[in-house]
Amino acid sequence: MSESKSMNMIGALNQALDLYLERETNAVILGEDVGHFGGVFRVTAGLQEKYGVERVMDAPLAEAGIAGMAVGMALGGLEPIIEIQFADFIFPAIDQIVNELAKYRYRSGAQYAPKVVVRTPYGGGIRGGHYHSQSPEAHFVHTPGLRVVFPSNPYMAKGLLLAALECPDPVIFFEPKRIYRASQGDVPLEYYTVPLDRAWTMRHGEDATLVAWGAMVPICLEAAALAEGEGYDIEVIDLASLAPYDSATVERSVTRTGRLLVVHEAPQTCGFGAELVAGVQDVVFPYLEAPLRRLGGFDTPFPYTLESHYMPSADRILFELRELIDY
Amino acid sequence: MSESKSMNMIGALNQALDLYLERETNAVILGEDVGHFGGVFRVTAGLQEKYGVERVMDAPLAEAGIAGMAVGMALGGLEPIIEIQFADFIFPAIDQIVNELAKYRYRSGAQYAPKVVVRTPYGGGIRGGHYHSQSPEAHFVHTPGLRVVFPSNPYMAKGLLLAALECPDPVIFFEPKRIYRASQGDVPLEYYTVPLDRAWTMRHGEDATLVAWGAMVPICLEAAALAEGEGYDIEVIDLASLAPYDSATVERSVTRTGRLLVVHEAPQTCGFGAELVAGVQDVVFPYLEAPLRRLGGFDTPFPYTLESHYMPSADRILFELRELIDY
Amino acid sequence: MSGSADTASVGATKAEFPEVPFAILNADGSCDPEYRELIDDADVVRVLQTLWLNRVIDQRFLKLQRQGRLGFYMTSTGEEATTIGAAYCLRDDDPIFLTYRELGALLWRGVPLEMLMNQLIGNGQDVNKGRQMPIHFCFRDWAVPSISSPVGTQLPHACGFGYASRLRGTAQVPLAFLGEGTASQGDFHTALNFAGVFRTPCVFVIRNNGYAISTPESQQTASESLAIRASGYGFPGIRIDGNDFLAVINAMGQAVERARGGGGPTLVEALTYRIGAHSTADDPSVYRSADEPERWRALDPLERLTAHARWRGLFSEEDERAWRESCEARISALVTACEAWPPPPLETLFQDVLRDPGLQLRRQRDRYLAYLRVREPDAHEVP
Amino acid sequence: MSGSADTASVGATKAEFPEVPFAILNADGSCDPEYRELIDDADVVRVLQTLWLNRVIDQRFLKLQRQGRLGFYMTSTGEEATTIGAAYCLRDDDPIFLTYRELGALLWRGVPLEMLMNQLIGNGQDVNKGRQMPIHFCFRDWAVPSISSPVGTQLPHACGFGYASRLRGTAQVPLAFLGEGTASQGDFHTALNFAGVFRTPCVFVIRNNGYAISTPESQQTASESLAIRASGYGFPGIRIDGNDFLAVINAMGQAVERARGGGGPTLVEALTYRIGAHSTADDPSVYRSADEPERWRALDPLERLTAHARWRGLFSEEDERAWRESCEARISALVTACEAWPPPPLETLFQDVLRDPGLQLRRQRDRYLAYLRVREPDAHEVP
Ligand SMILES: Cc1ncc(C[n+]2csc(CCOP(=O)(O)OP(=O)(O)O)c2C)c(N)n1
Ligand SMILES: Cc1ncc(C[n+]2csc(CCOP(=O)(O)OP(=O)(O)O)c2C)c(N)n1
Ligand SMILES: [Mg+2]
Ligand SMILES: [Mg+2]
Repeated sequence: MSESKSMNMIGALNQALDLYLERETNAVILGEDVGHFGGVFRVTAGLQEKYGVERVMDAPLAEAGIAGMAVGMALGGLEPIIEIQFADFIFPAIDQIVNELAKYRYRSGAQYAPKVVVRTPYGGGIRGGHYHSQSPEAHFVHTPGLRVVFPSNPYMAKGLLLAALECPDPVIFFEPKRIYRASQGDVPLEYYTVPLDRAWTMRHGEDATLVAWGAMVPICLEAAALAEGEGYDIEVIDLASLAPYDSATVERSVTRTGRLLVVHEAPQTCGFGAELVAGVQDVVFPYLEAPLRRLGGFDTPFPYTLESHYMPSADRILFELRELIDY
Repeated sequence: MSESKSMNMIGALNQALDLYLERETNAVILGEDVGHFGGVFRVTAGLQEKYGVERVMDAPLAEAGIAGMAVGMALGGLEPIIEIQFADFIFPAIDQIVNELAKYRYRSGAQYAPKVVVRTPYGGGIRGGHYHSQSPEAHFVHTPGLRVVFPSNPYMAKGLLLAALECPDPVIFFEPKRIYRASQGDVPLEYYTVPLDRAWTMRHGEDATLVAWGAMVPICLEAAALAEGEGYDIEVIDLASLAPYDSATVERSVTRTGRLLVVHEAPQTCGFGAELVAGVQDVVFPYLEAPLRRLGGFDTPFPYTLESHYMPSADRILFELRELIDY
Repeated sequence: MSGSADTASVGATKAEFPEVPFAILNADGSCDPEYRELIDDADVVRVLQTLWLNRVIDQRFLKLQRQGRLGFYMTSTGEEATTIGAAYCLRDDDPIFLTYRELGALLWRGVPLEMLMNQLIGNGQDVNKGRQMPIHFCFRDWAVPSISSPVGTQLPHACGFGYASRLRGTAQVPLAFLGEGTASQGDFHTALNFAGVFRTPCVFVIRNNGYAISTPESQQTASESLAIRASGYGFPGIRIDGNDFLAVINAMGQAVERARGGGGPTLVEALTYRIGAHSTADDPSVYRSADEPERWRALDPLERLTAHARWRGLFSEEDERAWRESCEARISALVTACEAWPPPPLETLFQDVLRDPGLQLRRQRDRYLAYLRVREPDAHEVP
Repeated sequence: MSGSADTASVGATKAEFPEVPFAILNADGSCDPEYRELIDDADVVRVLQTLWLNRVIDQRFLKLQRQGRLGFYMTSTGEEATTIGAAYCLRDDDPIFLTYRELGALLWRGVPLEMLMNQLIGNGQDVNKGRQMPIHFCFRDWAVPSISSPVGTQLPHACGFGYASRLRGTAQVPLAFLGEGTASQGDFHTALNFAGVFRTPCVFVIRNNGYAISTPESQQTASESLAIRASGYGFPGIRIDGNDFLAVINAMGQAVERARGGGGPTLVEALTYRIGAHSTADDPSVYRSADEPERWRALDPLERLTAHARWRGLFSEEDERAWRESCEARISALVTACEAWPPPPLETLFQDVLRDPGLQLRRQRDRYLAYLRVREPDAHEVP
C-alpha cells in the first residue's frame, strides 16, 4: 500500500498540480498572483520555482484575458490550468467560458477540443461579503459542454483534480475555500484519480437522503449526526460532479428513503437544488413519501454581517429533515 | 374604450418605447445600431429621429460598456433602456449585470437603486445557430436583484415593457425574436401596463397544466389544441415573469390538474423548468398524479441544421402530455 | 475615414517600423521598383485569380441566399487585398483566427471549395457537422480554428496560441483578424495587453472597413487611429492602405517575420471599405448613401491589383475573362453537388458536447428517440 | 516603476496639456512661485491634517484588525497625495467612484468618521446595513456611490454618470479611481472608449502604486506608460508624480475644469507606491524585499507636503504633534462608541433586493422565521 500523509485541502491540491505538471510537460498554470506568490490561497505555492515562469505565469489582472488566452493555448496544444482568484470574479470571463470554451468541440465538429481546467475558490463562511462568497455553479451546469466538479475533502480534492486534469473535457473546478485549511485528512502521496461522473455515499441511512457538494458536505454529515441523536437515519451523498451528474445514485437512494433534501449555498431559485429535485422526482415519483426539498441560500446577494443566517447550518438542515420525515 | 390596432410585436414594443420616452424625459436608449438604423430588428425605429441623438444612442460595439455605462447613467438620474442585439451576446455584459446592476440597491443599503431595462431578443427558430438562438434566462433568474420578463404576444409586449420601464427594479426583458413579426394582434394605442409578477392563464383545462413563456406560449397553445383533438383538456399558463415568478397561479392550477409540464428552449439541465418543478411540487405534493415534467432544449449547444429537432414542438409536447396523463 | 499617406505610421511605433509605407501602388498600377520584389509574377497572377474567385463566390452566394438555397451569407467584396494579403505572408501551418469576412484567406490557404460549400449548406459532409451558421468555418487541416459569432473572442485565442507555439517550439505565428467595430470589445484590450506582456508571437489585423453593421467608425472611437492603441500595449501598430495588396504584404510580411523571430506581436490597421451589406440580413440603404460605396469602388483592390498586373504585363483581359468563366463553372458544379448531400445524421446532434455524452444528455436523447419511434415508426432507425 | 520628470506628458496628448509638469515640489519643500497659488495656506494645513488623519486611521485600524475587532482592512498609506489631491479639486456634488484604497478622498469630502467606522464594523448604524465587507463604502449624501470588489466595474459607471450629468445639466464631474492592475480589465477599455466617443465629462485617475497584490506593474503591461493609452481613446492622458500633492492638484484641477467646461474626459496616471500590504489578508514579504518600501518612504507624500508647509511657515512640529494626538483621541472614542452598536436587524437581510421582496424571497424569509421560532422561541420577535 502506498504511503499517505495527513494534509489539508490546499496541500492536496498543490500536490495534484505538482504531479500533473511533472507528468505532462504541456500543462501550464495561468492566473493572478499564482506565480512567485503561489496564489492568494497558496494553492500554487512552489510551482513556479519548480517549473519555471514559462509554465507557471502571473497574468495581468483580467479574467477574460486569462480564460481567453487559455482557450488559445489549448488550441495550440497546451493544457492550461487557470485560476480565477475568487469565483465571484469569474463573470468577466464567462463569455469566454460559455460561448467559447464550452462550445468549441461541438461547433468545430470535434476538430478542436480545447481542454482547460478552471480552478476557482468559491463559497461563503469566510466573512467575505458579496464578492468573496458566491457559489456560481448553476451558471456552468446550465452550459452544455462543461464539466463542473466540487471536492469536499483533501482526498477527493487531489483525486478529483487529477481526474479533471486528465479529462479531455473542459472542467470548472470549484474549491471550497472555507474548508481549504479546516478540512484535514489522509492523502496518498502517489498519483491517483477519483472518477468524475460519480456521486459518493458518505453515510448510509434509511429515513431520508441528504445531497450536497463541496463545503456543504461536512455540514450535512454534521446534520446527519445530529439527526441520529433524534433517532433519524440519514443517508448523505456527496454529489462531487454536478455536470454531468450521477442522478442514478441519488435516485437509488431516494427510492429507498422516499425523501430528499438538497443543500447548497447559492441562492435557492434556479440553483442546482432545483435541478436535482426536478430530475429525481421524475424518476422516483412512485416512491416518494414527501415533497423533495432544497435548502439553499436566500434569494439575496451574499450578506456580510448577517452571513451566519444566510448559510445553511446543520441545525437548519435538521429542522428541514424533521419536517420531511414527519410529513 | 380606447382605440386599438392590429400590429406585430415589433410595432408594439416600438410604441411602448415611444410612449415612455415621451413621458419620461430622463429615459434614454443605448445599444448597438439602435439609433438612425433603428436596431437590427427595427424595434427602435424612428426614435432617434424623434428624441434626438442625445437620448437614442448608437453605442460602440461592447456589451460590457453598454451595460456598465447604463448603470452609471442610472446612478446619475437617467432611466437607461439598453438593447443587447442578441441575448447570446449578453455574456460580455454579465459581470456588470449580475455583480453591479443586480446588487447595487442591496449593497448600498438602498441609498442608490440604479434602474436599467435590458431589452434583448432571444431564442431559436430563426436558423441562427449557436449564437443567435440562445435563451439565457436562467442565469438572470438565479441572480437576486433582477426581474426577468418575457412577453408572448404584442399586447403583452407593450404592456409588460411599459410596466418594466416604470418598475423601480432592474429588468431583463427577453423578446421572442422568432415571433417578432409572426405574432400579430390587437394592441390599444394608448399607454397601458400589464402587471409584472403575474402569470396568465391562457386556456383553462382540467387534465394537465402546461407552463411556458415567450415564444413557447403559442406552441403550447397549439399543443393544447392538438390535445383537445385527442380528448385531453389542457390548461396553459403564460408565466410572463420568471423572477420573481407567480408560482401561486401555477400551484392552484396543478392542485386541480395534478400534472405539470414546463416547456422551454434553454438546455433542460438547470433551466428554469427545474425551478418551476421543484418549487411547485414542494407545495402541491399531495395533489400530484404524476411526476412534474419539463421539456427543454437538449443539453447541447444550439444546433444549426438540426434545429427543428432541438426546439420543443407542439407534437413533442403532446407526446409528453399523453404520457403524463396516462401515468 | 481617411486614407491619406501621412497617417501611415503612428507615434510611438514609428521607431520599430520605420520603413512601412501606407501605400505602395500608384494610381496607374506602377510601383517603386524596390517594392516590386515583394511578390513575383506567378504569385501576382495567383493572387488575382484568388481575388476573382472570392468575388465570383460572393456574387453567386448572395444570389443563392436570395433564392432561399443558403440560410445566410456575408460578403467580403472590397476587402480582399487585406484578407488575401495577410494570409499570403503566412506559413501553411500558421493558424488563422478568422471573423466572418475573410473568405479570401481561406481561398488562399487552399481550403477546397466543396468544404466551404458544405459548411455553408450545413449538410452531412460539413466537417463541422452542420452545427454552425453559414460562414462560421473551421478547418483544422488548414490550420483554421473555429469562427464564432461573438466578435473579438478570437483575439485572446491568437495570443494563447502564440504562447503555445513558442513554448512548444513549433514556430507557428497565429494571425487574428478583426473589424474596427470589434476593437471596442473588452477582448480586444485583454488580448493585446496579454500579447504585449507575454510578448507572444502573433499578428492582429484590423480590417477597418468603416462600419460595424450600421455604426460608422466615428461612433466606435474618438481616437485618430486604432493602430495607435498598440503603443498602450508596448508593441508596434501600423496603419496601411488595406486595398493596396503590396502595402498589405509589405507590412504583414514584416510583422510575421518579427513575430517568428521572437520580436513579439504587431497590430496592423488596414483601411478598407465594406462595399456590400453587412450580411444578407442587412439593408445598408437605411444608413448610408448609395454613392458612398460607389466612391470606394474607385479604390477597389481588385482593380488596383489588376492595374499592377497589367503594368507587369500579366493577366490580360482575355486571361481574366477565361478565369472568371472557369470560376463560374466550378461554382455551378459545386452547388449542384453539395446541395445533393443529405443533412447530418440525427446522432450528431448529441455528439461532441463532451467527449462522451453524460447521463443527462443520454436520457434526453433516449427520450427523443422514443418520441421519434412513436411519431415516425419507420423513418428513424436510430441506434 | 520610474518617476523621472521626462515622462511627464506623453506623445499625442502633449498638445492638449502643454503645461502639466510631472512634479512641482522640490526636495526641500519649496516650489516654483507660479505654483504656490495652486493652494492657499489654510488649505495646505487642512490637507496636511487630513493626510495625518488618514495615516493615523490606517495604523489604528490595522491594529484593530489584528485584534480581531475588524474583519478586514486595507491601508492607503503612501498614496494620500493622490487620493486627497484628486478629491480636493472637485465640487462637493461631484461623484467619486472609489476603489478600496482612497480613504483620503472620503476624509477630504467630509464623511463623518463614525459613518466610516460603522461601515467597517458592519453594525446596525451602517448606512449600507452591514451588507458589504469593510472598506466597501457608499455615502450618497456625500456623492459617493457604492464600492464593489470586482475591480474596474466603476469605470463605465463614471462615464455613464458623466453622460447623465451633461444631459440633465447638473454640471457634475465624476471622478473614478483605479489601480494600475485594474487598467488591464476589459472594463477599463470599454469605459475609456465610451467616454471618448460620448465625450463625457469625467476624470479617470490611475493610482499606479506598483503592485496588484503580488503582481508588479511590469507584469500588467508592456507599455511604457498607462497614460499613453488615452490617445487610443481620443483624449488626453498625463502622467504625474502622485506623491507630490501640488502636481496632483495642478493636473487634476485642469482635468476637472476641462471636463466641466465640455472638453471631455482625461486620464491621469499618478505614480505612487503601496507602502503597506495589499490588505490584511496579504503578506508582501513573500514577493518584495523589505527595503523597497523603505526606499519609497523617502518620497512619502506626507513628508513632502510637510516640508512644503514648513517652507511656507505652516504646521509646526508642535502643531503636528497636537493634531496627531487629537486624531488618536478621536479614533479611540469612535471605536468604543461604534463597537457598542448592535448588528443590523435580521429583517434587513431580506430587504432591498428588489424594492419589494418577491414571492420566492418572502417564502424563504417566512420559512427561516419559522425555523428561528422553533430554534429560539423567545429571541426572535420578528414581524
Ligand atoms: C459580442 C457581439 N456583439 C454583437 C454582435 C452582432 N454583430 C455582428 S457583426 C457586428 C459588427 C461588427 O463590425 P466590425 O467589427 O467592424 O466588423 P465588420 O462586420 O465590419 O467586418 C455586430 C454588432 C456580435 N456578433 N457579437
Ligand atoms: C475582477 C477582480 N479580479 C480579481 C480581484 C482580486 N483583487 C483584489 S485587489 C487586486 C489587485 C488590484 O490591483 P490594482 O488595480 O493595482 O489596485 P491596488 O490594490 O494596487 O490599489 C486583485 C487582483 C478583484 N477584486 N476583482
Ligand atoms: Mg467594420
Ligand atoms: Mg496597484
